[in-house]
Amino acid sequence: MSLVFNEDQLMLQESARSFCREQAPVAVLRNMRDTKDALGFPKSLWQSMVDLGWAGMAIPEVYGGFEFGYSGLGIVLEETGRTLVPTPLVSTILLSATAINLAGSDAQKTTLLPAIAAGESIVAFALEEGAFHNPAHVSLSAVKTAEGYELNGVKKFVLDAAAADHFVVVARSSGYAGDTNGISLFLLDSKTPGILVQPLSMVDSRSAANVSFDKVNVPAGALLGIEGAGWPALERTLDIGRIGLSAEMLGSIQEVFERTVEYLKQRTQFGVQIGAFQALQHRAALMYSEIELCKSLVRKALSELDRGDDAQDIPALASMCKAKLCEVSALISNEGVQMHGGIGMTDEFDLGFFLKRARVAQQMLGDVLFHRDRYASLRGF
Amino acid sequence: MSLVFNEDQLMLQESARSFCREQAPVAVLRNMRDTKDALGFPKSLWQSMVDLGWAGMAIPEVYGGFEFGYSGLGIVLEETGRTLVPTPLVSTILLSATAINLAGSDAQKTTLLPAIAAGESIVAFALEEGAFHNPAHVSLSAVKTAEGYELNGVKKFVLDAAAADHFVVVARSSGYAGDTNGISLFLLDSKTPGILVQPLSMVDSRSAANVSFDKVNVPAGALLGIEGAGWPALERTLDIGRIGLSAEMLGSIQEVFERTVEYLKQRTQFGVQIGAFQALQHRAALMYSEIELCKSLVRKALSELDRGDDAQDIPALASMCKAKLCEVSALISNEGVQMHGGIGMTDEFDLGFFLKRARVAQQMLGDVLFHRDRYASLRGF
Amino acid sequence: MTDLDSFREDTRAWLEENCPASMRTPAAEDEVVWGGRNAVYKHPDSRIWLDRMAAKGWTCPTWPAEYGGGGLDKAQSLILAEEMQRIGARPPLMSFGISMLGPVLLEMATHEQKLEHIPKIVRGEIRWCQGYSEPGAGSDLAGLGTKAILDGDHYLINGSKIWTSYADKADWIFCLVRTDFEVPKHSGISFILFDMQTPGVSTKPIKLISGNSVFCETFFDDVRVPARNVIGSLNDGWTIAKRLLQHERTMISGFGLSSGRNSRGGLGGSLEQTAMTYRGDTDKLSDPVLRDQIAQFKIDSEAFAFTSQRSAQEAKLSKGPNATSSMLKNYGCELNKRRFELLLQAAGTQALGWESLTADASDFAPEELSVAREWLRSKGNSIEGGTYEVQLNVIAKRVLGLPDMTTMLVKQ
Amino acid sequence: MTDLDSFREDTRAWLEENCPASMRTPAAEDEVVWGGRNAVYKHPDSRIWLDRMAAKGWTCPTWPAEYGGGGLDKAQSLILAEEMQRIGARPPLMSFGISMLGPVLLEMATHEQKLEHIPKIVRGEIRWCQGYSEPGAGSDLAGLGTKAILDGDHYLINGSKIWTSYADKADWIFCLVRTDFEVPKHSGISFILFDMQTPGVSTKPIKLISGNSVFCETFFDDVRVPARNVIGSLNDGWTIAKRLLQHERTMISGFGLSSGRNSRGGLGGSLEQTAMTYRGDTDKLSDPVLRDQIAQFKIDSEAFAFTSQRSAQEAKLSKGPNATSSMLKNYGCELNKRRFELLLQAAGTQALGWESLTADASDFAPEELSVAREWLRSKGNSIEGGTYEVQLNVIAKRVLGLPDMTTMLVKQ
Repeated sequence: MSLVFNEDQLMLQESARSFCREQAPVAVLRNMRDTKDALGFPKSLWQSMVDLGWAGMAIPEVYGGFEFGYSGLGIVLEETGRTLVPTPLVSTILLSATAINLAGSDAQKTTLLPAIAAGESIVAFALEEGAFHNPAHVSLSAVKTAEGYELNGVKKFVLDAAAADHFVVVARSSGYAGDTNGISLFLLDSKTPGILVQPLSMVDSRSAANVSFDKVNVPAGALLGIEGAGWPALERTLDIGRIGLSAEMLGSIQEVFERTVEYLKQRTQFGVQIGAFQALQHRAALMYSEIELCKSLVRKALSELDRGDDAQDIPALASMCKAKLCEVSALISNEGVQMHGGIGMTDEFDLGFFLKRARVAQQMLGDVLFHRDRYASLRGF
Repeated sequence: MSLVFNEDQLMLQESARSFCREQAPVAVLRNMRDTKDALGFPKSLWQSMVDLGWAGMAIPEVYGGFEFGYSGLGIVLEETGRTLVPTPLVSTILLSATAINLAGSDAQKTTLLPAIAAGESIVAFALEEGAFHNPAHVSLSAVKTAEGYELNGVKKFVLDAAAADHFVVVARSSGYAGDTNGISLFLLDSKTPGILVQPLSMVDSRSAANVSFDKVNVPAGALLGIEGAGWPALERTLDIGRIGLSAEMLGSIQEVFERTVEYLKQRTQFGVQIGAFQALQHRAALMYSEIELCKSLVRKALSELDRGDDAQDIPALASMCKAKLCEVSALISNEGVQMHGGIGMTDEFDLGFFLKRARVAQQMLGDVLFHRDRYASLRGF
Repeated sequence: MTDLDSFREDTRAWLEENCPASMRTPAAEDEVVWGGRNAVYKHPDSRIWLDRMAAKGWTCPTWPAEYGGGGLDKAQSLILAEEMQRIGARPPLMSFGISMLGPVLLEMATHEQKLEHIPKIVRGEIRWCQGYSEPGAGSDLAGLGTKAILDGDHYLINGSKIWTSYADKADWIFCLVRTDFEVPKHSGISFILFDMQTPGVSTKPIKLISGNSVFCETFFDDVRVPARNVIGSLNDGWTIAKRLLQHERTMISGFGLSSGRNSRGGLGGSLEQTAMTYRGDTDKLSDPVLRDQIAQFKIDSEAFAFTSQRSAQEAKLSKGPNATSSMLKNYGCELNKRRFELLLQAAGTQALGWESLTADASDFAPEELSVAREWLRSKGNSIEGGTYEVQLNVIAKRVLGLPDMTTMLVKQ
Repeated sequence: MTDLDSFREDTRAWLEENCPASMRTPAAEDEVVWGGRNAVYKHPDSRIWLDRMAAKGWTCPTWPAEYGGGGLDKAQSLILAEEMQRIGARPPLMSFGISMLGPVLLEMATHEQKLEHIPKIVRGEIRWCQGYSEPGAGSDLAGLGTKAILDGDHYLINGSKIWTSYADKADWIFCLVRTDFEVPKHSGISFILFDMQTPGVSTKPIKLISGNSVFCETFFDDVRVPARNVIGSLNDGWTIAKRLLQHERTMISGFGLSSGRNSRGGLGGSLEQTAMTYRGDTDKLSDPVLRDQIAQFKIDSEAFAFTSQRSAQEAKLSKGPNATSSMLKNYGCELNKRRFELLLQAAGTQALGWESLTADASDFAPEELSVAREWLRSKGNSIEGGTYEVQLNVIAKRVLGLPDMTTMLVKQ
């Protein structure tokens, strides 16, 4: 299996990089923050990305996608990570579209996937209920009614909820928090009565919300997959999300590292470029080494995903990616600020945005300890 | 409470240092190893130390000791750590004498403590039963008989067993491995029938043995303290052992560090002293900082021990010492070899002895993970 | 009864009578009294408390009574501190005048200079800021370019400073300026004091990644300062600057000292309590690896506190700050940074809020928000007051005696 | 059926017929075949296996058939490796001739030189050692002082080398010597080959902290070597040396590659299995913090293996070793060191034995003893073949393009 990009992939990388540098530099996120934009991403910018095919990259052709594969989507995510572009790529494309594609009926797919690929629909993924990623620990209840189900409970930290026209909701139809049995997925209109979206202001200036479900009645057709058996699709969805998020983190990490190395070459102190100081050189060399490992993991996981039904070891690869990327993301974001000195501490400089985003991305979909623990279990120890 | 040495302590440090440098350099341990000495320490050397009062330093005056306090004993241990002197200080003085003093009857104390202080008796401490320190996990059984007790079981990694005339044995008189209730201490003659000492060859070239007890019958008077209630005395004994061992480790750490800094100043490469290379400088500075913390912990714990009945927080201090010293000992022993380059890898050079001793000392009486876990429990989390 | 016993008795009685009950609780961040011409007393009692303490000179207990200080000896000042701690009394005044400038003035200034400045520091009448770093200079402090040119009995000062803490709120500045341009860079620097209201002085706050702006850029445009405001010998300012940096390091290393305590960090309880609370644990923290990391952190914090004690004891024996100040500064800062990283892990996404959008803080509690802000702020600890890297250089060279490659380079 | 398919079929059949059953198991350390004049074949079948493979040139599958190699292309050699792996066949021959000298000779030597040396490497007839480091030189390889002075058609060589692996068992040496004393140190070095039986060559094993002696000091006292034994241009040996060091790094980084596998490290099972066995655990390792550390180690090992693959794929695209070799060498070595430290933790005091004193190894099992020895040996990984520090310098300067302070110094 190839871990280096082919011609097509190199072209995609090149075009995504130019697009992000030119159309979506860090200034875009800064502006969203400073204007306290409610949506969370610039609509026209997202439409341009949709026009480039980014929304449909991993959606099957029959549902309006382009089937360019997860490697392609990963390349795009890496580039958006380099300039911290706020997009619904994680919420809608990586998580919700994947869940619909894996678990949905043909009708559900036909209704939503083409709309997603065309940029007409934003679907938020409502999973977490506490301050830590804990997918089996769902307790939002789905109780069967005459017409369908009634949902009651609260979801926290739901990405892009403000912009969403639909939600994928992870609910419990039987059993107790912690059980993997009894988890059901629902796909519902965000305007369904009883849903209250309470926006959050997070350090990374991306859009998230707490969403409460108070006697929310949905028809039987809102069920995504089989009642009580949502776990396998949820797990795979999350693994794809973790790998994609790792790709985004990889982009941010590389950007911070490259900016830092550049700064080491330019900045002089005591009459020499600070990059000539061996202690900084060695720290830079160690960071470089760790980043090379991150690259390999992300590429390996993405290309494994693209083998479709032959894909192997996805859960372990996803946990390896997320664990390692969390670790290196913490390292690089801290070293980036430290090596830049005072200027890195100023809001005027972009570095702080990367530091803030790093910690949110580290928590999202499981932190380093969660994934090392999961990896150890998957490897039988 | 003073964390700096007073005049008396400085004099003791000075005299202990000269003695070890002159009478007991690393060459002594090397010679023990190369001649495969069965006893584990040079008898005449030990007698010289006894003559200096080292054996009686922490033994009450009424039992023939000098009551110079644990700070004094710690100073001596630190200096023996600097040249890796093989002595029964840990086995006999720190552990066995302490246990006898804490738990023994007046008769037991009168019989053995003066003999220990005079260098006439070596008492080994038989505790461990597996490859990891686990003091509550005792299963060597002590069953009551008409005349006293019968002991059955195996003790591993017993220090100075070959030279010992007596053993303190940690046994289980009721309950199960893991219970702190039901642990009893015994003090018995090493010649008691049924005891088999099987010497071990360890990487640190110090004396240790596996000792099996096969239907070993001891009189009721061999019981040290109250049957089944040995845990508190055992815990305090071990904590004193851990603090004293930390002092020894502190000496070794400082010695390796100082030799390494000296080497950095002497060795030239590419036309400059390698100590001028900033990456090595920073690593040395970080090591220095960690060693300063180690010093403070060890001194704090030793002087707290010397407050006798007023002593506070000893268990936590013991675990802090051992945890931190294990961590820093690993760091310094590895960096010492790395910074010395090829010469550090040769047996002819002393550094390897420190590396080997470091790992054995790290395991002894609980490794870093054991003590961080214990510390967290003691601090209520 | 010894003299000290009776001093303790008197002090206790005086505090009992004079320390308002409201001043016996920890001060919220916005209640801290910094003094100065535009002093803010959010709590009215804090003014009373300051005035009473200042009248006795107890804002600066060990400074000479001649200059308004308390005139206490070491033992007495310890008793005062203990007695204040006993009732939980707040420090009446926080100021760079007390922690940094004052000790240096007492050591290096003339009698007249002391008479002019010290009493106002003691009474909190003048708030000081520090003009050291310059844009582009960073760790290379001695490479400063702010010029002071003698013009009669005044200096004409031109240039700019950066990272001046609270320059926009300060009344006076203590400042490093270049007074000789012909000599090696460390040799031509002078240490000078002037009023921030002097024409030509302007300030501009710097917004930090934490959203706060405690630092400023400060600009000097033909600022006229009396020549008698130079402290110490002309062109010998570097000596004073180094002395003052030692005091600053000692102050900053205090971050680490308090980082082991339970009361800091925004979230009510200790680090381990926070981790347990957010996980719903009661006896034992359920994440064993985080538990190990917190244990390691706390052990280091306790060991660091013992080391600070030991260092203070050693300094007392040898008189004056000792070689460990660089090590303490660095370790303290790293501990503080570690603490906040662990707090983020302890509280998960709840520690990643930027502001509350709800009236009842049902999204993020104020303590949670302050964790995020203080976490970001903590990243500066290892940059300000001599960077992490510079401190390691100092340890390597001054403490360990390793050879200096930069000197070899500069010699080129 | 494609050509490659039929090649695979033929290869499989040939191996089936020619690889003795005993050669389809992992070789114990003392069963590895190093070849040479005094070759030791502890297992008699290993000689048969070597001869058969050498006859086909498959000890060096991709080397030209003209010099005795297998003449296979990349794809074919991959198939051969896969087919050997499929049946668990041992490598028939280990040698520095194959892994280090051969590739350089093929690239830089004359036809005559290749004809003289390559076939003997392929057949394992000559065992080679490497004469690079010198006492006192360490990382400063180019500062070497061994002299070669031309005397007619011979060089007269005087000096000494250190860290020569297996010099006491080797037949020939490839050696760096100084042939020009008037030029900067990198410029006057030549790369020369000679027989270790030449009069004036002597060796002395160095005992290591692990108790083993794989390295020697090697002394040259008026050793006469034919001038035609110089490889490449006279005084241009540094170019060859650097090339060869890249091959060495690639070989050493293999330590890390195998460190993720289950079969290495002395104790039968994997690292995690060992930790569980010694604790009596069945499903899950009971020490959660050690479990986390092992997970971190294994993730890094797997990521490292993917990185080696990716680097090989990139090298294939760009032809020739690439910039990552320093990084792979270092990371691989650090992984190996971490692995052994974790093994010590996994097995506690049972991994700290030096030798067994009992007939039945009831004190320490042989696997336990080998953990301790290999742990000690692993400390050398980051010293040999270019130290950890030198590799980081190389990454910083060559890969990241950071400026070189030592050059500034040397320019003085």
